[in-house]
Order: sequence, then C-alpha cells, then structure tokens
Amino acid sequence: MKASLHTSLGPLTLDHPIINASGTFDVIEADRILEADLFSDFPFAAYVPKTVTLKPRTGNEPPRLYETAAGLLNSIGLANKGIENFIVEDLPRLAELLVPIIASIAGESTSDYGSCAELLAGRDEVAAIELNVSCPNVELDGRALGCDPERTARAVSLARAATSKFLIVKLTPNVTDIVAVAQAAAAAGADCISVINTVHGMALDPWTLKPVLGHTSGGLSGPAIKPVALRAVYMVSRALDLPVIGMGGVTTAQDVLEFLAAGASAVAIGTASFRDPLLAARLPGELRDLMEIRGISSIGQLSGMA
Amino acid sequence: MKASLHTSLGPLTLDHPIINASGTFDVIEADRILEADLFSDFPFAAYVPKTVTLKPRTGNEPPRLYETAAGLLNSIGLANKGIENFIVEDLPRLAELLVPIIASIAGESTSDYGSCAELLAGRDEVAAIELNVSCPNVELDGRALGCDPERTARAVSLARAATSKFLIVKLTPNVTDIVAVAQAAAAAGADCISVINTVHGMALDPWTLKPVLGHTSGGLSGPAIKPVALRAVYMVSRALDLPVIGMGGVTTAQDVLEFLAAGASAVAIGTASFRDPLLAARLPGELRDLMEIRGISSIGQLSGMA
Amino acid sequence: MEDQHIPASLFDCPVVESRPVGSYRLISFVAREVAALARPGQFLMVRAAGQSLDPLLPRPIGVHELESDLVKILIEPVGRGTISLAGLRVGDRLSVLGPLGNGFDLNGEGPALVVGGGIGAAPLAFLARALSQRGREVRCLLGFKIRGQAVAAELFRNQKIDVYTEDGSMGGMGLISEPLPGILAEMQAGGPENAISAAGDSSDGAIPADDGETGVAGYHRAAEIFACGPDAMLAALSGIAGDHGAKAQVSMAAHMACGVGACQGCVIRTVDGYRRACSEGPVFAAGEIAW
Amino acid sequence: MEDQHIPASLFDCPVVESRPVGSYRLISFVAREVAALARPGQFLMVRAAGQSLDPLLPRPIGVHELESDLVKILIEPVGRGTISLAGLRVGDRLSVLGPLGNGFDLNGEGPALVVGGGIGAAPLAFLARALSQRGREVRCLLGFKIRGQAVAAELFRNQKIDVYTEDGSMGGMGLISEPLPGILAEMQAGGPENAISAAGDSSDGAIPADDGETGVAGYHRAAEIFACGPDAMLAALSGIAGDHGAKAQVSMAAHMACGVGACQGCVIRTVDGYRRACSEGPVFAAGEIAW
Ligand SMILES: Cc1cc2nc3c(=O)[nH]c(=O)nc-3n(C[C@H](O)[C@H](O)[C@H](O)COP(=O)(O)OP(=O)(O)OC[C@H]3O[C@@H](n4cnc5c(N)ncnc54)[C@H](O)[C@@H]3O)c2cc1C
Ligand SMILES: Cc1cc2nc3c(=O)[nH]c(=O)nc-3n(C[C@H](O)[C@H](O)[C@H](O)COP(=O)(O)OP(=O)(O)OC[C@H]3O[C@@H](n4cnc5c(N)ncnc54)[C@H](O)[C@@H]3O)c2cc1C
Ligand SMILES: Cc1cc2nc3c(=O)[nH]c(=O)nc-3n(C[C@H](O)[C@H](O)[C@H](O)COP(=O)(O)O)c2cc1C
Ligand SMILES: Cc1cc2nc3c(=O)[nH]c(=O)nc-3n(C[C@H](O)[C@H](O)[C@H](O)COP(=O)(O)O)c2cc1C
Ligand code: FES
Ligand code: FES
Repeated sequence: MKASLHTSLGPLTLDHPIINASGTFDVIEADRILEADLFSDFPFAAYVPKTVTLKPRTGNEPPRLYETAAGLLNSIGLANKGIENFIVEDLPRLAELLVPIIASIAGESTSDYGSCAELLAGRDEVAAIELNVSCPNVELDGRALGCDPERTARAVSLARAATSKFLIVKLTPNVTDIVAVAQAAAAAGADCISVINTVHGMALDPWTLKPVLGHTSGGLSGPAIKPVALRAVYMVSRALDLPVIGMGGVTTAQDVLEFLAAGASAVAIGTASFRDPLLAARLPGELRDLMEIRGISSIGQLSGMA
Repeated sequence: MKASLHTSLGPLTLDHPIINASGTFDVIEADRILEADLFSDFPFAAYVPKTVTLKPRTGNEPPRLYETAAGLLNSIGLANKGIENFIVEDLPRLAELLVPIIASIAGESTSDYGSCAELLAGRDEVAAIELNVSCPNVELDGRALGCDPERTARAVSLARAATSKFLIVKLTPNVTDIVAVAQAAAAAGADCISVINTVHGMALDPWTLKPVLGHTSGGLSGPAIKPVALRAVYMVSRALDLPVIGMGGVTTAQDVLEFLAAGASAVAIGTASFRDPLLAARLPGELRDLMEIRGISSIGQLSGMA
Repeated sequence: MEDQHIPASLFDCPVVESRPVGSYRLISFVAREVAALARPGQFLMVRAAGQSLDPLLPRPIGVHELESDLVKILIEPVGRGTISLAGLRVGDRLSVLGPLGNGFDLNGEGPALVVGGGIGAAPLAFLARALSQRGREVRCLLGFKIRGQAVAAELFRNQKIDVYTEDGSMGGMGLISEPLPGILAEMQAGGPENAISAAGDSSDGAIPADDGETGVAGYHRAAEIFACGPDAMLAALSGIAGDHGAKAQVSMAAHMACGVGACQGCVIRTVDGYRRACSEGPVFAAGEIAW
Repeated sequence: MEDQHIPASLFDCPVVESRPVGSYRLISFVAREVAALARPGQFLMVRAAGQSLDPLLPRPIGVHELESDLVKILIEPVGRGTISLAGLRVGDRLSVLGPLGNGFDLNGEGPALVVGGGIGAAPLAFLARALSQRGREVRCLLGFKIRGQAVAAELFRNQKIDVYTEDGSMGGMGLISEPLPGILAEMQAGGPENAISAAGDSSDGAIPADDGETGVAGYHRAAEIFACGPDAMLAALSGIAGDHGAKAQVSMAAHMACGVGACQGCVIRTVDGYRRACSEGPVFAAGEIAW
C-alpha cells in the first residue's frame, strides 16, 4: 500500500502536512547561508515567515536564548522589520516559493490586527494569515493578548473585517482554559486554530543565580512541551469544528503522526529545525513509512484517530 | 567558610531546605522494601505523605505513567486509603520520624477541605497541613479546584477555620494567572504557598495512537517543567509576603540552589527520586558545597537572590 | 508470590558483556549482591548510569540469568528506555535498584509448564533452571512474532522447549494458545516421557479437547503454569489453565516510576481492586487478575 | 568581517582524536568540506550525532585548527552542551553545521596582536597561523584563570606568545589588560626584534601612556588586534586599542539556536542596534560594539 500525504488546510492544498513554525525558519537567510537551493527545493508544505508587527521592533534585550532540559527558552520579543518592509522587501522574494505563504502578524494593541490584516488583504502572494495573539515576550507582564478570550475575539473580528483570506489564530497554552479562547476566536471568525505557542518559563544563570534572559522570563519550546501541545491539539480539535495546526516539540516523524492522530490537520516544526536543519527534508518520507506500516493510507484517515 | 543549611518554614525548623514532594516518596513502603533504615536515617528535612482525601480512592484506570522527553506523565488520581485510615494506620508509624510531618489533603468538594483539616487539627504528629487544590487527575475535565481563585479561597477559609496549624496551599500552574490564585489563598488565610503541582499534558501510544493513560490526560513532572516551576516560584514569592515551597523538576543540587535563589524557602523533590533513590541523601552536602564556592553562608542569604 | 523479605538496594554496575541475541540484546553486569539475592521473577529498575536526562527514569527489567557475580538481562529495544539500555557496551555502567518484586512461588508440586511470549521469555530461563534444580519436571513453551526474536530460545539451555512463531519462520506457526491445551493435557496425563513436541503440528484437533473441571479429575496430576508475556497471551492462558484445572502464576507488565510501591503508578486490575505490580507483584495468581 | 560567501552545510563526522589539554579537551574529526572552506574566526554548530535529547541543540564552537581533512575543536566543559561534547571519544560521531559566520578579516596590514581570554583562545591558533602565512608579524597574548587552562597555550605552535594567569600559576600574573598597553606600544613603536616579553612584569607605568589620536601619529605603524574572550576582557581591550589608535576585531559570544540568522536569538548590542552574532558576526570591529 502506498500512503498519500496530500492534505488541505481550508483553501490551501498541501503536498504533505508538515509546515514550519513561525520565527524558527528564515528561508531568505537560510538560502543565502546554506548550500541547499531552498527556494526551488523547499522542504515544508507551506511557509510561515517570522511574525511581523505594524512598526519594526528591535526585540528584547539579550541574552534571548537558553537551553533547558529537552527544551529551549527564548525571549526574542518579536524582533522584526515591520509589516511595510516585509511587504516591500520580503514578499516579492517569497513569491518565488512553490508553496503557499502563511503570513504571521501580531499587534501591540488589538487594533493593529485589523491594520496588519488590511495591509495584507490585497497581496496575492499571501495565501493565509496567522494571527499570533500568543507571544509571551511582548508585553512586560508576559501576558499575551491571547490569555483573554474577549481581547482575542476583538483582534480576530478586526482582522476578519479586513480580509477574506483564510484566517488562522495561534493560541497560547498559558491559560486556564484554552478551549474557551479557541471558541472565542472561532465565534469571531477564525477559520483555523494553531496550537501551541511557547509555554511561559524562566531560567537562572547557574553561576550568578540571576535570570539568564535579558527579558527575565521567556517562552519554552521543544520536546519538553510536547505533552502540553498534544493535549491542546486533542482538546481544541474535539471541541471545535475548525481545522487545527499542531505544534510544540515535534521532533520526529512519529511525533508528526501523533499530532495528526490527536486531531491536527497540519503539523509545524519549530525548535527541532535548530537541532537538525535537514529534519524537514526527511520527515515526509519517514511519515509515509510510519503510515504504511500501520496500514494508514491517507492523512484524512489518520486525522483524529486518537 | 562553612555554609549553614538550617532554615525554617513558619513554625517548622528544618535541618536543611530539602523536603519530598507529596505522592512521590512513601517512607513506610520504602523502609520495608529497601535496605536503608529510613525512619532513623531520613534524608528529607520534613516528610510530606501522599495526599489523602475524606473517603478512600482507588485512583484512575491504568496505565497511569508514561515517560516523555525529560518528563513523566502521571494520572494516579489521588489513590489513597482515606484520611481515617491514614490517621489510624500511618500517623502512629510516621510519628517515629525525627522530622516534621506535613500532611497533604485534598477534597472532592470545597467542604472536604474543612472536614479533613478538622480531623487533623488535634493530631500532634502533624506539624503542618498542605492543601492540595491542584491535582489535575481528580475531576474529569482535568480542571483542579485551584484553577479558580474563588473556589481556592473557599477551600482555604474552611481549612483555616478548622485548624490553627501552619497551612500550606499547593497550586497548579495550569492557570492564566498563578499570582492571582496565590493572592486569593493568602487572603483566605494561607501561611505558605507550594508551587507547582504537575502541568497538564497527554501522550499517545506510539503504536495504537490512542491516549496512553487510562485517564486520557495526566500531569507532567520532572526536568521538562523546571522552567515553568522556577517562574512560578519567582513570581509568587515576589508578589506575596508568604514563604514559598518550590518544586517541579528539581534534579540536582544546582537546581535546589536556583529554586532558593528564585525565592523558595524550601524545595521539594518529586520525580527525581524515581530516577535516583539515593539523590535526597546526597543533596544537602552537595548544596552546601555549591553555596560555599559562591561564598553564600546561609539559606537566608540565598533566598530570593535572583 | 514469595513472602520472605529480602532488602533491595541501589548499585552501580559495570557492563562486562553486551551481545545481540536475534533482535534482542543480552547484557551482563557485575552485581554481587543482586546475584546473591535475586529469585526468579524478580526485577530490577535499570538505567544507564550518568547525568543524561534521556531517558529520565529507570525501566523495570526482569533478571534473565545469574552466573556467579554476574547478572544478565535481555532487552528488547522498543522505546526511549530500552533503546538506551540496548546501546550499552562493555565498560559502560548501569544504575541498578533491586532485586524488587515478589518473584514466582517455586514451592508447588507437579510438572511445571513455563510459557513465554516475546520478550516475556527473558525472566523465564532463570525460572526454568531453578524449577529443574528443585527436581520438578519442566517443559517450556515459547511464542514469538518472528524468527529474529525466537532465536532467544537458545538461551534456555538443557530445557525441553517448544517454540512457535506467528509467521512460522521458526518452530511451529501460530500463537501459543493453540498448542497450549494439548501440551497441558499431555503433561497432566503422563510423565515427560510421553510428551511429544507440539512444535510443527498446528493440530487443533490432534489432542482431545477437554471439558473444564470435569475433565481435569481424570488426569494423573495437576500441572502448574508459570507465564510472562503480553496481556492478551496471559489472559488466554489463564482461561486455558482454568479449563484444565492447572494453577497458573503470571508475571504482569506495567509502566513503573518508583519500583518500590510509593507512587501507585503501576497498578494492575485484580479481582480485589488495583494492586501494584512492583510491590505486590509482578507475579500474581492468574485467578487474581481481572482480565 | 569577510564578505565572500561560502555555503555552509550539515555533516556527520567521525571523531578520530580526543585528548585532554589541561582542563579543556581537544577533539579532531574528519570533515573534508569544512577543512577546505573554513576561515579563521568562523564557527560550527556542533552536537553529538544521535537521538538523545540531552543536549537538545548544537553549540557554536570555533574552528581551532585544520589539518588536511581534519577539523580540530577545543572544548571547555561548562554546561549541558560542552560537557556532552567533551565526553566524545574516538569512533563517536558529530553532527556539524558549518562553516558559519564571517570570520576575521585578514586583509589588513601591520603587526597583528592576537589576544585570547580563556577558552576564547580556541579559534586563535588557526588565526595566528593564517596571519603568519600572510607574512604578517604576529604576537599572541593569552590570559587564563589558572594553569590548568593556560597549558592550552602549547597549541599555539611557532608563535611568539605571552601567557598570563589570574593566579600567577603560569606565566605572568593578572589580567591581560595590564600588559596589553605595553605590548601594543612596543609593537607600534618598532619591529618584532625590539619586542620584549611583557610576561612577568606588571609594569603599568613602564611604558609611557599615550593620549589617543595625537599620540598615535608618533608610532611607526598601527598594530591590529584580533581578540576572542569574555565580554569584560573585550570591552577593556577595545578601550585600550582605541587609546593606541590600533584597530581591533573582536569575536563575540552569544547563546545560539539556529546559527544561520533565522531566530534572532544571538543578537549583540552594537552602535547600530542589535546584530546577529551568527550571521553578521561573530567577528565585529571593536568600535561597532555598544560595550
Ligand atoms: C516486571 C517487568 C519486567 C520486565 N522485564 C523486561 C525485560 O527483561 N526485558 C525487556 O526488554 N523489557 C522488560 N520489561 C518491559 C520494559 O520495562 C518496557 O518495555 C519498558 O518499560 C519500555 O520502555 P521504553 O522506554 O523502552 O518504551 P516506551 O517508549 O516507554 O514505550 C514504547 C512502547 O512500549 C510500550 N510499553 C512501555 N513500557 C511498557 C511496559 N512496561 N509494558 C508494556 N508495554 C510497555 C509503550 O506503551 C509503547 O507502546 C519488563 C517490564 C516489567 C514491568
Ligand atoms: C562563535 C562562538 C564560538 C565558540 N567557540 C567555542 C569553543 O571553541 N570552545 C568552547 O568550549 N566554547 C566555545 N563557545 C562557547 C560555547 O558555545 C558555550 O560555552 C556553550 O554554548 C555553552 O553551552 P553549555 O551547554 O555547555 O553551557 P550552558 O549550560 O548553556 O551554560 C553554562 C554557562 O555558560 C554560560 N554560557 C552558555 N553559553 C554561552 C555562550 N555562548 N557565551 C557565554 N556564556 C555562555 C551560561 O550562561 C552558563 O553560565 C563559542 C561560542 C560562540 C558564540
Ligand atoms: C526562537 C523562536 C522564535 C519564535 N518566534 C515566533 C514568532 O515570531 N511568531 C510565532 O507565532 N511563534 C514564534 N515562536 C513559537 C513557535 O512558532 C512555536 O509555536 C513554538 O516554538 C512551539 O513549537 P516547537 O516546540 O516546535 O518550537 C518562536 C519560537 C522560537 C523557539
Ligand atoms: C506519581 C506522582 C504522584 C503525585 N501525587 C501527588 C499527590 O498525591 N499530591 C500532590 O500534592 N502532588 C502529587 N504529585 C505532584 C508532586 O508532588 C510535584 O508537585 C510534581 O510532581 C512536581 O515536582 P517534580 O517535578 O519534582 O516531580 C505527584 C507527582 C507524581 C509524579
Ligand atoms: S512503580 Fe511506583 S508503585 Fe509501583
Ligand atoms: S542563532 Fe539564530 S539568529 Fe543567530
């Protein structure tokens, strides 16, 4: 039996269910620095650039990274060139990609979501928009807008009013009830839910015993958070009638299989690409093998099996 | 310089700051099975037995354990013999210990906390009571009572009314704002805050792709959650004027040092004892060494250094 | 099922042998105290010594064999823990807590049928040897998925063994529940001199089927089954044993964390409620298990 | 600081040598492409090959030396990543991404002063050799905490070296910022034949202090400093270089995740804002850094 990896995410058709997580893969930089010809031989089924904001952001004070047990703490703070520069400098180049582009946007206020969505609404290069309402590194108290179902709904409504593009809302796990936030996003017009962004955490420098990160606390990613992510995917996909993009600690084809079984329609790879830059290129083949041993012939059959 | 490990937790004086986490060390069983003479040579500075409830509980369906990346998922579900049996069968034996006993209680309803605290109020063997309002494995939706500041406050008030013993409230990290819950507990009369109980998560069986745990989801412990725990200790100890017991992923003397620096007055070891049953016996000496290299002479000097 | 208490302890043990046995791996390490104390059916909590957090926890592993100061374990690499153990080489060190658990009760009488399924065969070589040494008639029936596993039968030296594989690639073809009734009937009917190897003939009807309690009375003597393997195998075996009036002891599998009765994590559903595989098992009377 | 683009790639490399050099560890592995491409000051993202999640990510490690197909790295085991690398033995395999980063710009003229602090000395042996091969006069000044680290100075073959330790257990005693002004002044004043070893004399006033731009004009030629070490050392050095009108290139340390400019995690505070150590560094002109 030959298993098919083809799948779709709303209007987007994907060769396979594996995409990248925003902020963890920069095709323009990687193509410049690495030997691979990434534009014509792109490993992911869709490309999600780093989140952009209305104004450029320099990001948080360094240090911004620290490895913890099976995890990575980061406090980048949405360093980005701003949506205007993104549109002018990056989008034309990204249009060379043969896969759909999912632009990721975040606001420093709820209204920014509307403004950013409007700026992208007319851009044909952009196949879908992901609203990042969940970065723990922007507001000083570490509280993302996505911690509050009502503020989330407002941001989604504004973006929804601005564009008819496929609208993905990316949620934070740092809440008492992630399903309630997902439902608020859905009611406000979201087409798809992405879970999860990073888990709030911190680390101390082993010698000075002061916080390692310049921003004091940060977001935890990587295999350490896989159980948290898998549960979020399972709960949200059961509670809502929307497709779910699963991510958080996915490091192997077996992990991809599990996230699909838990209810994801597509799975994003973040931290694991830092560990192994060739991982994404290998995953689709390995996923197919795992499906075939189990007699699973399509992504649809796998999705939600758990 | 010789560093002193002596410390106190409210009225409890402790030889050193390292205690065990409830549910992870059973001195009666371990003394029976292991060669060590644990009652006279007890490694922890206080003993916290497994949480007991008003009625005996058989606990959740097996499987109840699964190892994840640098973590352990459990869904024990507070299996225990009930508080009456605990008082009659275990307390007399535990009185042989030379360290303070911190009884841990949980309720299936808010009022149980009052009833359990009352049953322990007159027992001199019990030095302090920990209210476990944070077990993710009891209610079917996985929502612990401690997810809600108001219900937490009610449970604490009832226990407070029933006893003048040192009252510790053990919180869950599975909330949007752990400081708000801690403040509610403090306002209702808590003397001390314990953070954290396990992080909600789940795992799928790699072959069947069904949830591994009989209870579907469970609580994540171990090094994977250390960044989450450290942040909780840091935030709660800064926001409140109560002593904090820190726990979550503590595996080395360096970890103990960091939790104390983050603001804990005592540190509990859970999952790490499964990894290395002799760990607790080594930790005080190793902690003293780390303090001495850094020129730290007392726990008081270390506490909250971060 | 043994009652006498032998204290367990934690040891740091050097690996002195590591070799493949088909798709399993046989690892020998020096552990004098464990070798002196361990009884068949007991287990150890084992992990590679050191600071690495992957894997985090030790795994329960049965004692495969003892040889003077050496303890031998047989590993099937299936996941995080066992893959790490199977990767150990001579000179590496193991952290070992044990011996733990009750072990099999060897005090019964009559012929012993030792039944293993897959890696469940691991602790049975030691058991079969100990039963023989007690003068009991011993016969072994081992089932595997494929030949790569079944070669582990070579570890049962000087034993009367029937081997089955699901794909027929070695020994008889099929699950051990097929030959089991016949072998039991033979053993209960007569001495070992009458026993014929069931391996090779997939005879369902070749040996007369017996009809439960009534049929049993007609046999010379009750056999006792000692088994370890997948739950489904043990459940089937328990039914067949009951039908033949044979006692059966089964070693049950469970994920463990503490190994010493503290965490309540390893419980097995029994007719008396949940019981801990580590401190109240792993060996239970088949009749106690709520299959 | 070099501009020409040489593509990096991912390699799986066998370790062929692993030996202690004082408290550091020298590891050599086969990596033909890296050995062919790497320039002094470039780095690699390195981790032990395999599935273990501890450590999770590779670590940035400078290229210590090249020798035909071999790449050598020098490791100071300080934490999760470097302890795992220092534990590698002959036959183990490394996952290596590189060469990465800009490397030092060797195209300048005049005498070169190579300054290393602690493990920051690691990438400088290769640099010093490359500078010599370009015909530049090279002098090295290496500072360490203790003798156990300072023995790494032996890796700088055929170089003129001054060694300092903070506790005086080898070479001169003190921080390298003490002899630095004197050495600089000497190098700028005359040729190598005039240079005397500053090691041993903690002469602060022995060499006349110079007064910035004006003083510089009086020297024969401007020296160029190439440095790698702790931030505090580089900051002090940058000030001293400025005082002497000497150009300085500094290799900056930062925790990294991607190594290829994607994650924005490794930024350094510069006078133009944050810049990525991995893709815009790790070597910067000292004047660019916002110390
Ligand atoms: C008393 C006892 C004795 C044992 N003796 C041996 C032995 O001699 N040799 C040997 O190789 N193994 C033995 N095991 C089984 C071994 O402990 C498990 O295979 C091991 O826990 C699997 O861990 P892992 O990390 O390799 O796999 P995991 O990654 O934890 O799991 C991989 C797969 O195996 C399943 N699994 C994991 N643990 C168990 C378990 N305990 N029982 C059933 N399924 C499980 C999981 O559900 C999953 O499908 C024994 C178990 C017990 C309880
Ligand atoms: C371009 C570059 C080249 C390097 N070359 C070498 C080399 O040749 N040999 C070598 O041994 N090391 C080198 N390093 C440093 C090495 O990458 C770090 O020591 C390593 O990241 C520490 O990781 P760890 O897991 O061992 O320690 P961790 O557990 O991550 O940290 C241990 C301690 O070291 C500190 N630390 C961690 N990483 C860094 C860092 N990058 N800079 C400063 N402090 C840090 C932490 O704050 C902590 O106090 C280089 C770093 C860079 C950026
Ligand atoms: C360095 C880093 C930068 C990130 N930047 C973003 C970002 O800009 N926007 C966003 O939505 N998520 C961002 N994330 C979160 C990831 O997209 C992803 O949700 C998270 O890391 C969990 O997945 P992982 O465990 O596979 O990394 C970032 C994560 C990391 C580690
Ligand atoms: C198997 C197991 C059982 C537990 N049982 C209890 C319990 O009964 N009561 C309680 O308050 N916490 C219980 N916990 C939570 C621990 O006390 C502790 O808060 C948590 O595991 C985090 O610490 P650790 O990472 O050191 O294990 C349990 C944890 C585990 C792993
Ligand atoms: S493994 Fe902990 S009780 Fe059995
Ligand atoms: S390490 Fe990712 S941008 Fe430098």
